[in-house]
Amino acid sequence: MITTSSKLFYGLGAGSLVASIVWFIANDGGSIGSVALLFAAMSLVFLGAIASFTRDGHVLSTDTASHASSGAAQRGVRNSIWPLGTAIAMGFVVVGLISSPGIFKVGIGLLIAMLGEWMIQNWSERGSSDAAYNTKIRDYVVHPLELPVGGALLLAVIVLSFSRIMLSLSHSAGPLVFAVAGAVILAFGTLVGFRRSVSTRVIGAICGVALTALAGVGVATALDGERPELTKAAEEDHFAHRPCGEEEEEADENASQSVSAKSSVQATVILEGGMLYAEVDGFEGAQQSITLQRSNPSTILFINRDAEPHRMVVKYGKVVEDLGGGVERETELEACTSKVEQDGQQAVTLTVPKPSYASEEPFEITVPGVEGTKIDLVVP
Amino acid sequence: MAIIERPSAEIAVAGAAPSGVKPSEALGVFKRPAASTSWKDWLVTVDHKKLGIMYGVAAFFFFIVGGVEALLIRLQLAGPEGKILSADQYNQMFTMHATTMVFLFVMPMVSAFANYFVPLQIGARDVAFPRINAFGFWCWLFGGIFLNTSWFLGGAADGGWFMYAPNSSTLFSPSHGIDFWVLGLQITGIASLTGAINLIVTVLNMRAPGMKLMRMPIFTWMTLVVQFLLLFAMPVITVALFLLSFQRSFDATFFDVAAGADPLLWQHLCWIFGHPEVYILILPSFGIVSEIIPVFSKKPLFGYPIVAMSGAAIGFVGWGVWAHHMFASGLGPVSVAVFSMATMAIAVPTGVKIVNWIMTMWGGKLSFTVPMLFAIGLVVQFTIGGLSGVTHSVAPSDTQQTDTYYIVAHFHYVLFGGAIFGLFAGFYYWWPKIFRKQLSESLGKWNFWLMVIGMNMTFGPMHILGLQGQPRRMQVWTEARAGEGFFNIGFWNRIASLGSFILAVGVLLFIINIIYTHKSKKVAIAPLDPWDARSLEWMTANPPVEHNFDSIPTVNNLDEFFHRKYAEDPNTHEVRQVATAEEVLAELNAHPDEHIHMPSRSYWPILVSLSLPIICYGLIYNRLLMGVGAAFLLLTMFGWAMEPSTAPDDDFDPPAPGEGGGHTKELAPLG
Amino acid sequence: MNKSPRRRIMAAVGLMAGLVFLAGCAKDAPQDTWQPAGPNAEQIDNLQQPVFLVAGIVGIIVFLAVAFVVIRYRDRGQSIPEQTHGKPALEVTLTVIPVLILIGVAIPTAGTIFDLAKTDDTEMVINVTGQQWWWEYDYPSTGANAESYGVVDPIVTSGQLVIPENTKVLLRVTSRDVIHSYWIPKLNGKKDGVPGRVHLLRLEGSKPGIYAGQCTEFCGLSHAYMRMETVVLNRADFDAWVANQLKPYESPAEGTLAAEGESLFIQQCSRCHQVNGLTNADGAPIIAAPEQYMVSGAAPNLTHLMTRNTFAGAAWDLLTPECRDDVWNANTEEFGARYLAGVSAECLNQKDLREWLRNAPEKKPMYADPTKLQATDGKYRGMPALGLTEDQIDALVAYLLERK
Amino acid sequence: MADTALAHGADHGAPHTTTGLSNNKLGMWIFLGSECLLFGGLISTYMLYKGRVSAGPQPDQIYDIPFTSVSSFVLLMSSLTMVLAVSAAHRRDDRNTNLWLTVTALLGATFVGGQVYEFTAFYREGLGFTTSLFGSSFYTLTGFHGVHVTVGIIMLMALVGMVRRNRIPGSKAETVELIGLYWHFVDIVWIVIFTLVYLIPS
Repeated sequence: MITTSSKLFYGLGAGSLVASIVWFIANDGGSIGSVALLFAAMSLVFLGAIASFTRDGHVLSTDTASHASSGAAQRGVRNSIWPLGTAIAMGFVVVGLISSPGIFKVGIGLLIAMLGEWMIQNWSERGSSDAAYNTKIRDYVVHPLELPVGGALLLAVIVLSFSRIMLSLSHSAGPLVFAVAGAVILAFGTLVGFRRSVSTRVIGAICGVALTALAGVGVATALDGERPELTKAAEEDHFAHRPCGEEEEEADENASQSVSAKSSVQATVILEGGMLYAEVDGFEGAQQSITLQRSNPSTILFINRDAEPHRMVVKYGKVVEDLGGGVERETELEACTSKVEQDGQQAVTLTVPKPSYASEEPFEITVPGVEGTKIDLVVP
Repeated sequence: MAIIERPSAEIAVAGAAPSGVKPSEALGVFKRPAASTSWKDWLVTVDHKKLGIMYGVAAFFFFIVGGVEALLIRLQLAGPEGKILSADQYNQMFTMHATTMVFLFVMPMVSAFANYFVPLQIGARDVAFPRINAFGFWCWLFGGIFLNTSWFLGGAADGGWFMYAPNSSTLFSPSHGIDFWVLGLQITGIASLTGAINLIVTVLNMRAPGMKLMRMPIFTWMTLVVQFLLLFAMPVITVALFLLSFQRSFDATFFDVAAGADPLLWQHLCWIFGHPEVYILILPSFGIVSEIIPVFSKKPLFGYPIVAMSGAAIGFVGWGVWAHHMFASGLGPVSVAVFSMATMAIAVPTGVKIVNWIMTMWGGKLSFTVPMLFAIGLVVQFTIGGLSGVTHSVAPSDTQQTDTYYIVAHFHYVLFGGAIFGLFAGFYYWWPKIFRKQLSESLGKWNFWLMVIGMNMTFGPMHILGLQGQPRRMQVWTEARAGEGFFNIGFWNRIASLGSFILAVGVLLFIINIIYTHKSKKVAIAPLDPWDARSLEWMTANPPVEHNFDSIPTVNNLDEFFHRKYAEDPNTHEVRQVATAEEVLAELNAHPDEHIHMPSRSYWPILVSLSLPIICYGLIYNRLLMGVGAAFLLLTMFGWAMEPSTAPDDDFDPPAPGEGGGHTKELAPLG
Repeated sequence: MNKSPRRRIMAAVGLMAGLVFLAGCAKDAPQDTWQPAGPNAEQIDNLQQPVFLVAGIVGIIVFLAVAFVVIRYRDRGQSIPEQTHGKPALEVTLTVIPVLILIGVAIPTAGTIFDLAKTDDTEMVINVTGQQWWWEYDYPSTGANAESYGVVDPIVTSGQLVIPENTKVLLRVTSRDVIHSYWIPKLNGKKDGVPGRVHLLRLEGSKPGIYAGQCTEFCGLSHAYMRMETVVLNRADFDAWVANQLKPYESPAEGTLAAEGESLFIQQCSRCHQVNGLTNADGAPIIAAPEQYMVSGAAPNLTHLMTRNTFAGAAWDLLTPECRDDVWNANTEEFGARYLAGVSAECLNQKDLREWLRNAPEKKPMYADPTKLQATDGKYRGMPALGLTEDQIDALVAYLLERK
Repeated sequence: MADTALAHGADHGAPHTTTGLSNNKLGMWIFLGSECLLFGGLISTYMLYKGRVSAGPQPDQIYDIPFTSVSSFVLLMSSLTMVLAVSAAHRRDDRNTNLWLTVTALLGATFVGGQVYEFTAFYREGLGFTTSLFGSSFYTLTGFHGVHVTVGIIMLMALVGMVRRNRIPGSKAETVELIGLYWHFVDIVWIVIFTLVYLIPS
């Protein structure tokens, strides 16, 4: 039904929508203004819908009979937690204003939710003299929002708390705790499933306590921080630069054997019997020189036939950056695989910015630890 | 008989409301929608026939959009160094022409026919999931509109409908066009997937008694095959589109060659979807033609089981030929050889169909009505398209032809000369069933001939253009390289452009025919069975009532309706009429079923699908808007989940004797 | 109504026949796929001609069948026919026939596929790299290239690929940005240049001449302007061409317009365009830095621009139409000499070259508007407008004319 | 979400169908068939790209197999509890139906919590969504699976609510069974992912 006040909202909403479109066209696709106006339109339509929904708050304006029976006059007012919720939300807002914008935003969201609930409850309590009926119509209106949002929040609390706890535990304790958590849930289910005498209330209480405990521990561990290894790993970022010398590193045992799935590489470099040679599509036989195009992302596959693990290193000159004020920084350009076990293979993709004849250092492919063998890289 | 479709006004909100409060008043505006004849009913309907009509109307609108795009392309190429469109606009134009014609015209037009006629042909009262059906339609429509709003928001997608990586990444296509394209296709993809599940379940599960699989009309058969193709093809393109949108929106590296990516991944995903898609477009038209040719030959379809099974075979083998789109993409010779052979293999079941259509007409009693003309047009033109297809299943030959106008000619013969001619045959054939009036035959013939001439003039010369080396997707051609002589590349380009406008006039005549038929007082209401048809959809009122059949027919034969009208002497094979269509229908309706419950209308399908474009606009412009859309989605899905598909039993009026379902006010609880 | 189906069928048959006939009519289309000029294209042609023939015959049989049915069985008031559902024997026969035809097509197809993929008889290897919207060719200085053909240093060129006559050349096709496709219809089918991958394409020309082609994989804005030509020279001419490409750089004489052009080139053009041998005032070689300005990280090498007949992705000729005809229509003996003569001042296509230098993006659609390059961090795709004055253009043209 | 046209006459309590399977169940099976292809596409992408690490860690440098094994086991156990829920629903035992549905949802939530932990840990160790092809395809594949589990949990929670309020249209046992089908499917997909992604060396 289109009520008086909803007309206003709908009208404004439609106006904003038109304005949004006009803005878009006028500003040649400029988005910010029109998105803002679109928001306004949506909010206004939403308000209009609420006004329609609640019939401007006049539940029974047309029903003279129920006015006469004064059902609506005797309000079945119930206890309400919404004023309290609103107060808490306001607290959040104030705290947020002082401390952090995050809390402020949470507060604003909470405030809107609480005021909305409060409003709907007020509306429902003017529905009739029958409290049960009023609850019913309240639920009818808010459940579609309350239940999914509540469910999503519940899920988020469990998932987030649990993952925070896991993050703070040590690497070895993690799986253990995880297993214990699963087992506890299962055991709880089995227990309750077979002992039918346990009352719903008790189960609910246990679940509530468990949930609160989980959330509490989650918050505590989140504040406490993640386990030291992780913070350290994040700081050091030890995968940012792959070592290109003879250093040992772990976990190369199965170095990317799937790379062979990649067909049509620029070249395949093979280390066999202490010699390095290349196979290049289109050229017959072993090559000691590879021609790559400048600025072209090129993939080179390395296959190690040697018993020892080795890595391939490609050196392709250096870049000089002008850092301003006459200061220059030279960076050696090199790319390398990680160490590859016997018969393992791994690819590197590199882009050579400058031609090889412009460089003083030779462009070449080598294997650290295997001397006297190399492949020349020609970049015309 | 009582057809009960509407809940009564007497029921309260699950329990007694206080006296004096009518629930309908207390609950605000969100009531379950009631039956009505106003435009609002079209928004909330779950009736497969109304949804079919809406699919058809909207798809035809997009046909005109795509057609205008095509005409602009031909205008640009009518002369050397065309100046009508800039390079950028041209690229958008051919991208959107293909996208519109494939995803927004042929596929939904097929959905239109399938929605309307599959339940009728198998003797069902609706599809298996009516609300999901409505949801699918709205998803498709909103997806299509969303896709086309890109024209006004900084330009449409410009990467070609195949959208090869890495040309589709933000580096090479910085406008939002491809974002709109990706997200729009995701939304319409939901429609295809839900539609596929819905129709498969309908066909498998809701057939009338005696309607064995091998008694189903071929159109239903082809629809079933196509829905299985969709079911398995849509998730593949969904994955590809997700990868692309993650790349464009969240900087994922899937197609970033500098990080080691392989651009052929996109091509494989695209064509694993794309090739079955070709059969998705053409098989329903094969189905339509297989309905029409027997009717106007007065003979059953020749080799019915072979036609049905060859459709299924095409569906299977169609999965093994995708790489024939990639013969020049650098596959190894072994793969090329294998896919080349598989492609030749698929020509066999396709050829079988053509043979069977001709054999159906052989020895028949042929009447050349407009639907029949379009059907024969399909047979001839599809043969040309099929044979040119065989020439590029020969992979070495294809390396000369691919990405030239020869391919454009080939697939327009298949898709325009085939699929669209089939759809037009369907329009003329089923128009009287849907809209009660028969389209004018004389205007229809003009329509047909202009389309035949226009189509062959447009796409015929493209064979020559392609063989003489004119590549596709060229914004301009130049006189300098058009060759010498009068019949050079320039000449054939001009002919093709001229033909395209003749074709457009042909399509325009169809629209004029519709207007004439429905505005003119001279055109009478069509008889119940104007074509002397053979299948169940004609055994209904004109147009069909909401519940389709007053009583569900029991099926004893292929071509059940024909067999109820005619009897064949077992010895002399003489066929004579034993009943008129009216008599058959009257007999069927003599003992109507009691208590037919039709699914109730619902707001939720349109509301849920409305949230999807909001989320997508949010993804492109503002993540906050995405949140709003997601909240809206959550809310509406909750509403949907809480709403029973059919208002429960005690919501219904007791049968009103003799009234047949009065116009009662309704109410069903929302929460 | 009686006549119409017959007319229609006649029209269809006539059209099909006409197609075949008229396809032969348009002679001299530069990219005609039915006029092979090398063994690879010939092999494809020998395979496809019979296939076209068979397809045509099958088509005509189908049309005749339809025509017959339509005329013979139209409704003349005959009684309703027998409701027959088919004849299994006939159906099987009509299924087996196409199967047999297709097997006949499939066997030679498979043979040709593997033949065309052979690489073990290669005599010369050339790298072909596509980018928006031109092709770069580099001749590696290894193996047979160096030993038999004198390519002792890598040669980098673009626009026109030059190959020796009757030589099995293997192209290693790749791309720097999006997917392109290399296609010289008279020499072989097409092969995509896919970034990150190397695809092999055989090319062999049996007669000296210029063979046109075009990029056939949609590659963005200027796809229509991405062309290429392959020039086949006899062995002696090819050796001369190689020697010329490896010739050291000569600066223009002091005080000439070309010398002015050289300094302008160093200021304006050498950021992206390499001219081998060009040096700074202090004698240090100038290395172009297209990787800083271009998305593809490359721009055509202009060292020997005027030995080529085309520019801007082979979209325009460097020769005036008359001079171009002289080269294109030269007979086999004279062709090499005329091609090697390069572009002289009289023959230079001043109009297109000057338009290009004046405002390249206006002539060929490119992403070169500096205000619209946020998505590429300010890098261009294609040549930007340099805002040169007419005098500067004069100087540049004079300089470029000496790049032979 | 169940949706049926009662199209075959008066007997709308158990609508007659041609195959004997209910429309909803047949629909769910067909939907899961389609889902197979979705995960097939994602798994193929991962298999193609898992070795392509031009920057950041390689798979076997960060995978924590013991942890993932435990979380896989937890998810497997949830299939067991789902079976118990379905069997309780067939016995028309609302209390235990709800109980086992809740336990299934909790186990699922634990799994998702584990996945959030795993993602965070990998991110800290240097594997971002945009770091390498391995990163992009790993997060996309496992993320899609995680979203499927989450959707399943939401369906389970909604189901608990609907069972409590008797809001399920049609047969309660069948609705539980339908969600169960979905849940088992998601579990099976995880077994495939766990094997192909984690166990088989890169």
